[in-house]
Amino acid sequence: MTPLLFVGMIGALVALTLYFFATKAPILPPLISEHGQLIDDQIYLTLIITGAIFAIAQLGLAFLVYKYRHREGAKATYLLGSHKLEYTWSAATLVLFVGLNLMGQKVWAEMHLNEHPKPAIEVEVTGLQFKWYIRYPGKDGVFGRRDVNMINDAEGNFLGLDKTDPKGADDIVMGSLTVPVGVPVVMKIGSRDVIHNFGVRELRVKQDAVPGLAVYIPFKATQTGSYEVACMELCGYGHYQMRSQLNVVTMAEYTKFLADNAP
Amino acid sequence: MSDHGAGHTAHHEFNLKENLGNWFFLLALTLLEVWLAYIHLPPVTMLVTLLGLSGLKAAGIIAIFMHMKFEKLSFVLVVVSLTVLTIALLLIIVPDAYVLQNYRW
Amino acid sequence: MSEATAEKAVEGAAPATAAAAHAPVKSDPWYGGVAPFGTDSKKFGMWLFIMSDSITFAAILMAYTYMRIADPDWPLVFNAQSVVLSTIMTFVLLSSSLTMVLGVAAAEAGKRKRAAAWIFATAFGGVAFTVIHAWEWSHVIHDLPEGAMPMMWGCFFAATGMHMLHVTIGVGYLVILGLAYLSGKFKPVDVEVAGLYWHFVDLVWMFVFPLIYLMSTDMTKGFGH
Amino acid sequence: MSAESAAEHVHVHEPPSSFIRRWIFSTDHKVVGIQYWILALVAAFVGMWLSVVFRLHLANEGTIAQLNNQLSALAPDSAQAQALTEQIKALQAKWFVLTPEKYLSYLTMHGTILVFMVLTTAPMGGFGNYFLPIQIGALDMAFPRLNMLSIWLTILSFITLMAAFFVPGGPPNSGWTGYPPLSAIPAAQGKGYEGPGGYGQDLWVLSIAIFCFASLVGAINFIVTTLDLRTKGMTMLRMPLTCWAWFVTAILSLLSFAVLLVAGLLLLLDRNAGTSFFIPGDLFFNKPLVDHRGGSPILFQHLFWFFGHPEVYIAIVPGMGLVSHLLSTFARKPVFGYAAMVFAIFGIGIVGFFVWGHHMFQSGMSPYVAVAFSVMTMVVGVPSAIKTFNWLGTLWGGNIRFTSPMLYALGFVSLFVTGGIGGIFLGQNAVDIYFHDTYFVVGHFHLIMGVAAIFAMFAGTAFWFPKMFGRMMNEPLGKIHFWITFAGVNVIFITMHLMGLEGHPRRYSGFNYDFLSSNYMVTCHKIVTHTAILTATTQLLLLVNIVYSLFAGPKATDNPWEATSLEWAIPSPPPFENFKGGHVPEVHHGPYEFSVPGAAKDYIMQQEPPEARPATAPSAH
Repeated sequence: MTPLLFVGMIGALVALTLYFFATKAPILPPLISEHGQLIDDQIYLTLIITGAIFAIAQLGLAFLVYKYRHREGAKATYLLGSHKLEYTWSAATLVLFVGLNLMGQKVWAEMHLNEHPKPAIEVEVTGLQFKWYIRYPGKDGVFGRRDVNMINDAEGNFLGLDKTDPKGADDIVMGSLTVPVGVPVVMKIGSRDVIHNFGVRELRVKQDAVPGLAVYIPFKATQTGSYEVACMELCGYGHYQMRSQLNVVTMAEYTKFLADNAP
Repeated sequence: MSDHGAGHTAHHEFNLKENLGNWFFLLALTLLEVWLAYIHLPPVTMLVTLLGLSGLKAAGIIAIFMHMKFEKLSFVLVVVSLTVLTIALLLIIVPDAYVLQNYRW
Repeated sequence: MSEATAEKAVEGAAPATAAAAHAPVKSDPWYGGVAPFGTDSKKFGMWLFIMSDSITFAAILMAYTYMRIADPDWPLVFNAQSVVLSTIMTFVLLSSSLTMVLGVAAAEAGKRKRAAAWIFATAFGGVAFTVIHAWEWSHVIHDLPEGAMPMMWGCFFAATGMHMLHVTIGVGYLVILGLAYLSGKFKPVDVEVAGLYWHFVDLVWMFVFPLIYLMSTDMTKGFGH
Repeated sequence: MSAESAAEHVHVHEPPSSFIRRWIFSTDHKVVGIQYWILALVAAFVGMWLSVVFRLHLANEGTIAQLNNQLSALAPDSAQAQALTEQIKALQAKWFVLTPEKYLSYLTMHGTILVFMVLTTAPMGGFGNYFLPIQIGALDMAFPRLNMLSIWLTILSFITLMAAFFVPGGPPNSGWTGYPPLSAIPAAQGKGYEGPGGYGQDLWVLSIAIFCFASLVGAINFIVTTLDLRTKGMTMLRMPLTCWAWFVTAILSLLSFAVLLVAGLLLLLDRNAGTSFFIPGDLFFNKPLVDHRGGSPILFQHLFWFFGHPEVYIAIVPGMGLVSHLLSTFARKPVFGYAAMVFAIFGIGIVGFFVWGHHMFQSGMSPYVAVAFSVMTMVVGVPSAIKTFNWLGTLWGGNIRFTSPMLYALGFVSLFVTGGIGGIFLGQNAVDIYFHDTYFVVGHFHLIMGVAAIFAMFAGTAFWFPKMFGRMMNEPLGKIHFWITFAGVNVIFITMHLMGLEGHPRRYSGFNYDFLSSNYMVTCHKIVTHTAILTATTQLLLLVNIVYSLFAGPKATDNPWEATSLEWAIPSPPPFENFKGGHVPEVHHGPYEFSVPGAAKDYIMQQEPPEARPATAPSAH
């Protein structure tokens, strides 16, 4: 009775899990970035491999439990192990896991190790409790000076822009991120208070905004539309409210957006 | 109830000369270190030299004052290598310090 | 499974360990019944504590190193006077290690009173170190600006404070040890174990002193404030 | 130490006559073990209760989100809309709607209590303290007084942690990882924060610092005991795998808690002494400005995870040892590849020290280092796979007895596989870009480090209860508890994996995003909550079973499971001195001599004379 129940339980576990993962295809939210394709490929590959491992290991367990259940007069085999088998499966898992990992390094290199594409649109993303502010360098392409002493939330100077700096005169600060489609963008991500995390599901981008540290993340959007930006790192009681928007627009709309919002 | 612990400690003769010598050795190295502070060395050279000298001093203390040279080799290897390896592991955070240096917000 | 396959499986099985081929040898220190390292359990325990504690200190010093690398404009805050002072402190600590060694030797030779005297001398060295250090601290604290302290001083207080905590605990330990050993409650091995701790405190200072003081000294500043 | 050779050294102490010295401030490792076990049991129920409370909150938030979605589709002043608004208000007024601060506080306390007070104490301090000395043939731990110190420091640590509920400001809300600056600056913690405070966070740090010290003391004790106090014939390779697991766990604790102590200490200094290790300059919360500068939040993460990753193994490795032991005992078969199992435990322990960075791929740390950490993480998969394969190998050709401890152990294997597979995703730095800090992570670590380790504790309780208390536990109750819990946790945490695939972020107390308030997500949340309540309630069965069996369970024989290790060679419950008169038998056999061909019965206990094992049988140890 018990072994049968166990087999049933494991069978249900495997069947239901595989069913839910398989029928949710495409499993991930729609993809809107170029590098995201590599991430998705890696996820799907991992999913297939691990799915197979999962099914084989669980069903193997269930099979063994059922096959070798206690029966009257049965006797266990005195079996100490097998070096040959152990070496084989150790080597196999090593090659499989490390190989799988190395396959994913391409996209990592693209995002973090390689030179970022140039020319690219540079934006500065600042997290604060519990909002995101995005700064565009404006026409001159240079960000103006910031000073923490000049921060004044009441006047809307959330980032502490130095109004006297001529380079900053044309800077645009927005509550959401608007980028043109098909053009490389480099975000400079940082924070004003605690650690936040700039995450856009569809973009396959997620990066901690660490106070005191600037992290540069490149991406190239491939589809226009509006997407949600979530904070993915616990940043205080309002963590769950810290939402913003990513608008991917055509180049023409982007130019218009910059012109409309220019100070 | 430590009395059902190990049998006996490996006994060794106390050697006054050796211990005094070690003390002088440690003092001399200390003075050498202080002298190094007076002549100006580039920071990295200074750091490496100081750490090397301190390592020597530590070895003197461990081997003679702490009687490590009278312990079994297996014991020495286990204690020292495990500690040194774990401390060395902490060095992985050094590249991060350079990241912080180069990418200030 | 039939009898035949069972036997086959057994034959195919490799011996599980090297030990399988040879039965355990009774004279092997790892056979059981004796401490394999031939070290007293208490000493072994103290060594393990020292391993862990040295990692604690290493982590503090590593945090300091990290801060230092991250900040290219690290201030060189100490002057010649601080170096002289800390050199004296080093001398005191090193000498107290020597007295501790003598104490351990006297204890092992069974000279109870002499051992206790050396132990108290060691504790006195510890007290002297703490007093000089506390004097230095009070000056530093006095000169600190209002509010949060500069990073250099944070590192200074964390590293030397942790060390001073160890010295203070060590002094208490030594006093208890001296009294208990004098009254016959403790054995020579207990003195040796305490000695290990004390030498370790000394050893840590051998890293704190150059890394905190000597690496942050500007000798051109000379004496005085 | 065997009786023959060292009889003159054996001091058999009488048990202390006073109740307090015997059962409360006791140096007896068995009492300390039971104290740890009770502490873990209490802490587990507190932690579980917190999780039920915030799961209820999430289900309720989900309902509200769904109603809000319906509401937005209606005309604002229609009758329907008004009814809906009323309904939402009524729901919000219910007691289990937490404020966001409370939600995060409960979350933080849930994590801290379970990780430190349950997963770290029960397998190691509980079962380890009780059974390590007996299994290796010692009369007590090497340092009984330090052992007592260790449990009482742990209790002090637990009380300190609990005190956080009662101080102004309540428990901390920066998560069990306590990342600064959120945890370092009181002003970051709450809405409308005024003045100093955040005592909850201070107590949290203090509690962890005390816990570090308690664990260090315990670890020293375990290592010395394992190496020095083995009885004659108990060579290292004749120790049961449980002892190996405790040994490796102790080494991990010894080397990793030291670093957590530093993280806690520096955080405490940052909070109270004006240093700035983890606080960078130019932070703005409100005027006046934070005047700390120069620190790095990432440094804290490094120090924390340097401990944090080995901690995962501190929680799970004792479980692995126990499960290997149980699979062998109940399959009536030697462990498949005993030496490989030992190497795998060591391998997991060693490699586990090289992988802490995989918690920090998106933290802004050096991306080159991330690649190294990622590759090492995959390497951990190898010893884990060896363990899994060898467990299956142990079952192969066995004669499996389905007792409740065996069921828990089988459940552990299944959960270990399911949970471990999530690790293959999360360990890849590239894939982690998507999965970082989603429910996928929550599902993964709950399965492998939380529930799997807890199943090992269930197994340990069911297996050793007869020895500890002299009475058998109730089998049907145990089995029912197993089936419901096993099914429940799989539903809960696999659903979380599915939510993670959609990108649901962790630690959200509300559904302020469109994709979070979708029907799919809300339904998932409700499934998780309902299953969690069912599963949590089922744990009462365990409690009932324990209490009932303690008083009314059938009396246990010395060796009810027909196992081989030394604890089954002594009466149940064991006498004060473990082995009658302090005479520890000499060991002549390996730990897993089951079904030896030609032997009289299907198991040979370790202390049986050498002749018990036919010379013709293939040699094991």
